[in-house]
Amino acid sequence: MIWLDLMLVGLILGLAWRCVHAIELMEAVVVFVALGMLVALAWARLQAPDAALAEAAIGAGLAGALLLATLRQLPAQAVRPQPLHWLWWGLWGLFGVTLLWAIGSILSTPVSLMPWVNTHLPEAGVSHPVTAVLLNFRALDTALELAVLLWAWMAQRALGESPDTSFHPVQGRVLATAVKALLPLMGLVAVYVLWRGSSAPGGAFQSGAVLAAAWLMLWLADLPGLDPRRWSVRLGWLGGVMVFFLVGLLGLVQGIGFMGYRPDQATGLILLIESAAALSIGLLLASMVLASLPGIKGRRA
Amino acid sequence: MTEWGLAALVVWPLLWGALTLVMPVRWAALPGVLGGVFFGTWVLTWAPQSVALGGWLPPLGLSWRLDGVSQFMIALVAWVGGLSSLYAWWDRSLPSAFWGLWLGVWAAMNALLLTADVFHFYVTLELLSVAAVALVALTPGPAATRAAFRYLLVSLTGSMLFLLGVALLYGRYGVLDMLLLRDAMQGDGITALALAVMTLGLMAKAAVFPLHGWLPQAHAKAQTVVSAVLSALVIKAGLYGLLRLWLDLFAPLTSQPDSQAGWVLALLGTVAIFWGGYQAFRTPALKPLVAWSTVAQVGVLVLALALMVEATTRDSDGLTETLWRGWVWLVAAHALAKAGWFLAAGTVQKRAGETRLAGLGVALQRSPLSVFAMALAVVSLAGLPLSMGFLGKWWLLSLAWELQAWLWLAVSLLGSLLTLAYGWRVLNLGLSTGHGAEPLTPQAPLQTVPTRLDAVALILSALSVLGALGGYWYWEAGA
Amino acid sequence: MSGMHLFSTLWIWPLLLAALLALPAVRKGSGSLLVIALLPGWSLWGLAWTATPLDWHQAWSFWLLGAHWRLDALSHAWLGLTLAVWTLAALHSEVMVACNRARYAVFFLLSLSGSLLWVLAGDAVSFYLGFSLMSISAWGLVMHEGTPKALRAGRWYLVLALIGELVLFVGVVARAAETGTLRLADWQALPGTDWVLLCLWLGLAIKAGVPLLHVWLPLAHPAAPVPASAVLSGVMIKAGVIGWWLLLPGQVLVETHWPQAMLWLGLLTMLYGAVFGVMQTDPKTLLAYSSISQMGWLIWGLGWVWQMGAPEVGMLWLSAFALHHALVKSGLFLSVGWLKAQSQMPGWQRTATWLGVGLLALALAGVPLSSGDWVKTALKVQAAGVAHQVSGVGLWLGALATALLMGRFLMVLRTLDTLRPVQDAPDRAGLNPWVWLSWWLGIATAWGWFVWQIQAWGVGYAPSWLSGLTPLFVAVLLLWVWHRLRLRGPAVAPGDVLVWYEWLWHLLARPLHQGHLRWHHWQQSWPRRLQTWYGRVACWFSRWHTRSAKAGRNAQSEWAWLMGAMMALVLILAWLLMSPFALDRLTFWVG
Amino acid sequence: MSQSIWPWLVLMTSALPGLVIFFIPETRRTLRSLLNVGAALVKLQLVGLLLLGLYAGESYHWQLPLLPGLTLSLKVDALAGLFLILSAVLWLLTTLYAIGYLEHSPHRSRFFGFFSLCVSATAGVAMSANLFTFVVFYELLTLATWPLVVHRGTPQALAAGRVYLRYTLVSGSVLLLGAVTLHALVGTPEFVPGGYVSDADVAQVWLWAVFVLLLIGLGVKAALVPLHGWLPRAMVAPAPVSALLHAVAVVKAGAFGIVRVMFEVFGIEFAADLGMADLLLGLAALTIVYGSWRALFESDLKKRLAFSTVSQVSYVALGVALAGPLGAIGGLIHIVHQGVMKITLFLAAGNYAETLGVHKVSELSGVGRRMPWTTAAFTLGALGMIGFPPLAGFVSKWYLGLGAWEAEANWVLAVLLVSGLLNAAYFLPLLYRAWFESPPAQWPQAQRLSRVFETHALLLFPPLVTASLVVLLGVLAGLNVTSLGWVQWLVKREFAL
Amino acid sequence: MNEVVYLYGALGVVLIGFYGLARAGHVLQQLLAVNVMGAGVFMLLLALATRHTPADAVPQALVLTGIVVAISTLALGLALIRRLAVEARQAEKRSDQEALHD
Repeated sequence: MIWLDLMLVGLILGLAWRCVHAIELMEAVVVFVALGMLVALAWARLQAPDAALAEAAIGAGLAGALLLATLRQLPAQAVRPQPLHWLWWGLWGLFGVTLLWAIGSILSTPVSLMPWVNTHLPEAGVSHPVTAVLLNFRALDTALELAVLLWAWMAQRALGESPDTSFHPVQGRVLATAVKALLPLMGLVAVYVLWRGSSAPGGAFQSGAVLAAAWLMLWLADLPGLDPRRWSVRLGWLGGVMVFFLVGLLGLVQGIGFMGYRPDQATGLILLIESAAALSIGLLLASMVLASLPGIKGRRA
Repeated sequence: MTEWGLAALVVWPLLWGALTLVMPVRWAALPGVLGGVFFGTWVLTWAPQSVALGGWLPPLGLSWRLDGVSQFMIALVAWVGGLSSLYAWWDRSLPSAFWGLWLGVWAAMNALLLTADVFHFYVTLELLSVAAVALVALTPGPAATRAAFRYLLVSLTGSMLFLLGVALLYGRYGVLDMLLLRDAMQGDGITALALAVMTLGLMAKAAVFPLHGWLPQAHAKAQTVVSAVLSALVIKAGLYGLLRLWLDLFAPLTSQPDSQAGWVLALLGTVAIFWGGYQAFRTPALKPLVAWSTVAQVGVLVLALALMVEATTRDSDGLTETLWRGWVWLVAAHALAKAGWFLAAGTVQKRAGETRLAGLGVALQRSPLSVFAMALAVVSLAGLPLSMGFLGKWWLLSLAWELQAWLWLAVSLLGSLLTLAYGWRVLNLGLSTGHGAEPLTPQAPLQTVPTRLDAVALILSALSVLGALGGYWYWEAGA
Repeated sequence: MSGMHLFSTLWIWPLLLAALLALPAVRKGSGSLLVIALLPGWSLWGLAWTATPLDWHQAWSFWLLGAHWRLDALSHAWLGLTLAVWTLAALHSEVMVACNRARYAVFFLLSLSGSLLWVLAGDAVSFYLGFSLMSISAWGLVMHEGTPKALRAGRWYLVLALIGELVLFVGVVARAAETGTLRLADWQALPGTDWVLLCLWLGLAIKAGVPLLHVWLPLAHPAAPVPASAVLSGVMIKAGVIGWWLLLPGQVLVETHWPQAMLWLGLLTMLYGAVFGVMQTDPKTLLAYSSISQMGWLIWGLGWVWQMGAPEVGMLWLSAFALHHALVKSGLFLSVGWLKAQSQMPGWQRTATWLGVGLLALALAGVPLSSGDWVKTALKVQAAGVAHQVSGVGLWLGALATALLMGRFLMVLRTLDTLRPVQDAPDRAGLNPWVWLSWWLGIATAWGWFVWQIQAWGVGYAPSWLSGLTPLFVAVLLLWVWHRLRLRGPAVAPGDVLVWYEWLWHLLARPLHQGHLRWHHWQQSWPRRLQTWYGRVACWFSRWHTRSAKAGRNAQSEWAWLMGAMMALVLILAWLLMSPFALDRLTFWVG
Repeated sequence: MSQSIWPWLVLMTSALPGLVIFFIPETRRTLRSLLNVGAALVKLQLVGLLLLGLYAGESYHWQLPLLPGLTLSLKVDALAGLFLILSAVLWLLTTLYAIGYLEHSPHRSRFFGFFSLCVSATAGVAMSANLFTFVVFYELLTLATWPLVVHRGTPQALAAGRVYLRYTLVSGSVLLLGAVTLHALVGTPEFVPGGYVSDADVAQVWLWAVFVLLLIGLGVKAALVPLHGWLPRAMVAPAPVSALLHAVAVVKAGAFGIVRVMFEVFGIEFAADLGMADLLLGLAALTIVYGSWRALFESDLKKRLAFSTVSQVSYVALGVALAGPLGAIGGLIHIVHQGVMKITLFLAAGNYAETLGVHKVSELSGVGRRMPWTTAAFTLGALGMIGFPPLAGFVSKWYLGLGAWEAEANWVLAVLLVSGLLNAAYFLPLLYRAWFESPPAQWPQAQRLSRVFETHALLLFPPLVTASLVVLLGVLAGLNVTSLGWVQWLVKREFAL
Repeated sequence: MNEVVYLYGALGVVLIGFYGLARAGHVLQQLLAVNVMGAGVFMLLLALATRHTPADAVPQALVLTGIVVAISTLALGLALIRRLAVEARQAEKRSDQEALHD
């Protein structure tokens, strides 16, 4: 199997090189999306299916959508690469060698937090260690990461971008019908992924990605769903962060401490958080993509 | 009870900031700011402590650590932030999106100052960067956008470097908690590399020379109040990180008696002092001048850090009370003074409808409060008595003296003089009547800007001066 | 007794009057003010006769550095001398000073105050104060007429007076520090360091007209208004010698070379004044040289007094000589004023004036039965025992010199006769007989005073016919011969060596001034040169800026640098952190 | 040590009015003047009371700890009292003068505000009880005077301000460096007669380093050659500023600092042992002669006076450096005497400029006729400077001379002599011009400021008062209540005689 | 043993990200380069996690967090790039109009 890994890594390196070395932006973006897929594959090989799923959905999928949408709004412009001095290459090489040499020293250092995770997994309310770490042991990380997403969206709005739901690029009864038929299925998938996250790879991020896709489809089919003027949508943006922190404060009330759950309630609370988080992530990601679409820009301009 | 307070430090501004999306903005902002100030002040009364979040003790869980440094820094954020908010409240030209972003910055700062986990530190840095970049971009126009993008890119690069360091550390020690890391720390190559990489990451965020290129544009183009909080507070996050890394987390490595990396920091600080000062002296516009001054002042703080590192190599006490108190005092002096200066500069520019110094003469003369605020700010930044900056400089010079570090001692003195030189450029204009050789350029009619804006700037600057009277309380409070 | 308590305030009265001159009303009557200023002085002088022995003392602790006043027999004599000369001058000022009378009065009063002050002073600081006040204010009198000649005279007077002042100050301070007291009585008894004494001597020597330091005299006297010349010659130059007496430790100088040096110096001065005096053509200049010559007698006398070691009596004799000279010389100076106005006089008055001049000249030349002969004879008799270093021949030569000068003076006056009345003699000068009479009164005093003095002191007087008349005859003979042969004496500009001084000054002043200019230029230019240097650096910088700005037209170029810097710094930091011993400790280069 | 509120009050009597004045509208002339003069009177009274108290043996001490081991400490001792009373008296007079001088000029509130702050800083310098506090107020003084120097705002004024700042701020840094170094070596205890350095176990080279740093720091304000360059250039300031700057505030702060450092930091005997006193003596002598020399060649009246200040202020340093009680008396007393004399000269020069537009020496011809009173005051000031008895300057020179003998530095007497000559050489021609030359047909810029007096009454009386002080301080020097008595008393304490 | 490949590969990706940042000729490409660098760092974390069996969950959680953070910043960066483009267009239009007026 080492050949497969080598090939994969080789491909990844090649694509990465291609991406930063591309002369045309389009090529760079496409290669970047492809790189995301390959990286996801590699992570799957690295026994990290959660990360792989998230990378595939978010890192490759949604990022690709955002990039392509942006690219269309940029004037056709050739990349003018910066020539680099040989000294720079020397430094680069030295830097690389140092990094490689340093990492070489810890190749076989068997340190990890896994024993701790395993010890406390029973109290965590979920059986999937990654979810336990994300939503219990290091819950604040996740909460703030949701905040980062929310604030990125806030920033995007501050830049004057907002999903314009009055404009629909693709319309048609067939599509609407198809979407209507597909939507419950996607919802089901999202719920499943979420649910599964407590015991196996999957969870709020992946589920959120699915939801984002669903919302985008809703929009494509000219169905009501993402109007930012709607309170439900706005509340949906904040939902993840709000619920997360309110539950965190609940821990304080219960005397377990900030961001803590009583073991018996842990499962339920985590599920609650994950649901809210998935909804928020889905809504935010979909809104981001939607807000970045070129048609709107073009029409406004 | 204090755990509630600690949680509130992060949760309160964050939640109200989020709520600005669904509420009338000012309704959400007001409680957010007031609460922020309240909790940020209250924090001074709490005992230093560690809190394991969710009851999960490190290394498994995250923990917060409230010690003297973070206590005072949080209070500083609260006060400078609170007063800047007052300015923002009265500044009619500010877009309402400011408030949500600003509360995000506030929450991120508090979280960053509290955390004792290297990865969580990265997350808070990112939250901070995202909100701060968006704040810069609040100003319309390509210049601001370009500045914001550059800021974002440098910031992201810095974050990535920091994360690389975190990865290396985790790979080497298998823990993320700072205290545990410190205890486990070995003086081997990978640790050194991790420190180097993380240092560079934070330097990029703190605009330490030579990674300062983004700052003058970003801070000069931003809205007045944004410049103030960015210069006064946000870059301090990076510097705080440097303090934590060099004097706490990696202390076993850096404080070895034969450690010699400190002088690189000192050198960078020195170059920053001179380069920033030189640029501030020759830049033609007011806000860039103030922004370049920040580059120079960051240099001073880095130089101070280097000296502190050196001090820890000399005796085994580590980060002593005197050391961190002095440094935080310097930070506070700079934060207050710089906020005051930026607010005053912005107000004057607004009044003049003009940014070039040469065109500001009349506006300066019509804004005595602002000129006074700038004067006080310069006094404090340059370390003239009797200001916070002066006590800070006294501390710095004493430290340099104890280390017999003559070169750096001279550098910090020269830095003060440079500060005075570029500060003089502004104040001189405020006193010039412009007969003869250097006529004041004919003015567009002055804009009406409420005087209370000048007053806020003056309060901040005055605090940076009068704060000196609290020096004894500050130094003795913990001793 | 009230006089005893008030005598120390005597000098304040003229000052008050001077202050009163600030009032325009008073300014008009400034002439009479001068006389009024002297009245308290005269009354005190008279009052002092009632006290025997006269020894009044008073101390003012509040004053300056603590003042001490005294009036004893000696100072009483000086007081009389002072008052007499000043009174004559005051009276004549009324008729012989025309313009700027108020200003003249101010300086007159100040100077008068100063001379009263030093007469009464019992401590060094008060003496110094009075001396300075007198001599500096006299500058206003010297340059009063404002002509270029007067200005030149005033400048030289002031320069020398100031140098004298300051040298004296140094001497006084050092002496005060040395002795720890300011009382003049103590100073006279305590030995001192040579350079300190020399400072004191030098400071006063300028006033006393010692050769080479005398240059101001021949300039100032002719330039000043006539009454002012009278005061200069009558009082001020005496202050130098009396100052020596007061400030130098006469009682302990016996063993030193000081007395001997003074004796020879005296002789030298006598002859010096005469030699250069006869070469003059202006009567007042000539009189000035005569004063120098006469000061030689005083200097010689002081040397003798010091040599005696018990000087009080000798000093009285010296004072008598001083008084004689003061009266006669001021009379002579005033006579020049009268003679200038003779064209306005009736015939008898003109004759009487010439008679007065003759009497004065004879008295000065020391004709037997005159005051001049009396004091000189007495001095010689008194000195006979100790003054063997300077032989009688010397003194005889001195007397000859005086006689020659007087003869020459009369000859020069004759040429003055042909002059038109000068501007500064107002019409009424000849018409004020009271002032003229006062002049005659002065002459009478000079002649009558010694008779009375002989009785008062109870010393005998044998007119020295031979030694008194021979110089006179020789002088007349010489002058006659000279006149007959129509010899043109070498003419020397007033102030003789002054020419050399001025030449020296120009020699020095040019390079000094140029040096200063060069220094000044250098001083002014170095900031500019610094600026050019700075400018060059700044220029270089800005060129660099523009170049980098051009290069950075696409904002990305910076990133190559940035990433390079980052990697380099990471490498440096990591390397330094990893291998602390690989490099010598660079940190903190010192220490 | 018990806290006494008095020093603080002295500080505040000028600082608070100063701050208030900033906010008084430009047009409220009466209110501002009342406040100014009232504050000055209150301060004068306060200082007077303090002096009485001091004489009765009271001590006044006020402290505010700022850092551990670093205290803002104010103390009124005899030395402080000397400087305080000088500044209080001259402040009152100069304020009156300034009210008249600036009658119709703009920015008066700003001017008087900074003027008061400047006096406050001076009082702070006077009362500083340790080196740290001294540094603080010393720098504050720089900051408060700069706006005054550039008050007119013309390019020349701004340029002068730049030079002024360059010198003073750099020297401030050096002073700070010295203070920090000393702090690190022996801490920063209170000033104490006899000094606190001599007991410390510190290498001599360090003490020398500290001394040189402090000397450079103080020497700039005290205008020691070659650090004097700012002073003549700062002459573009309005007359009251120059007057105060030269007489009391800035140059005296430097001189006073030298006194404090020599007497109460190093201890004069210790300083003399190490040879520091000799260095200072040499510098002071050089400055005295050089300043006078330069004054000779200045054609601008105020500049000539400025160089005269350069020369005269060093008398203070000279007296101190003589390292004996008599010299000390001479130096200390000159703080007061030079102040009174120089302020007289500057106020008179201001009168000429304001009334007649006369700025150059060459334009002075005949001013004595046009403005006799002013010229009389000027004359007294000038004669005092030369050192004529019985004026104030004579007393200073006298004690300096005695001190020189006492210190066996007889060459100093020669310095005094040369300086006196040069002083006369640059002052007497002025007097001659003023009194004896005839006035021109038209003055450069004459204005009628008063119907009764030769100039505005507020311009006329302050110089007259100071001129009479010049006379009184000399004439009545023997009285215990005048400067000499006070200085003798304090020197006795300083030298523990 | 496989993780070694990924470990070194991850570092390679990081280095390529560095190179990309320095070389990039367009802001978008710079943003991509940072994200490439980010992918490398994430891969490094995950590869380090596999030294333990079963794979360490903590780095995986960190990477999940990191991915969301990365997409947030990417979105922000792209928004800024879009606005740059809009403003550039506006500026162009303005200068065109000015040219017409002139």
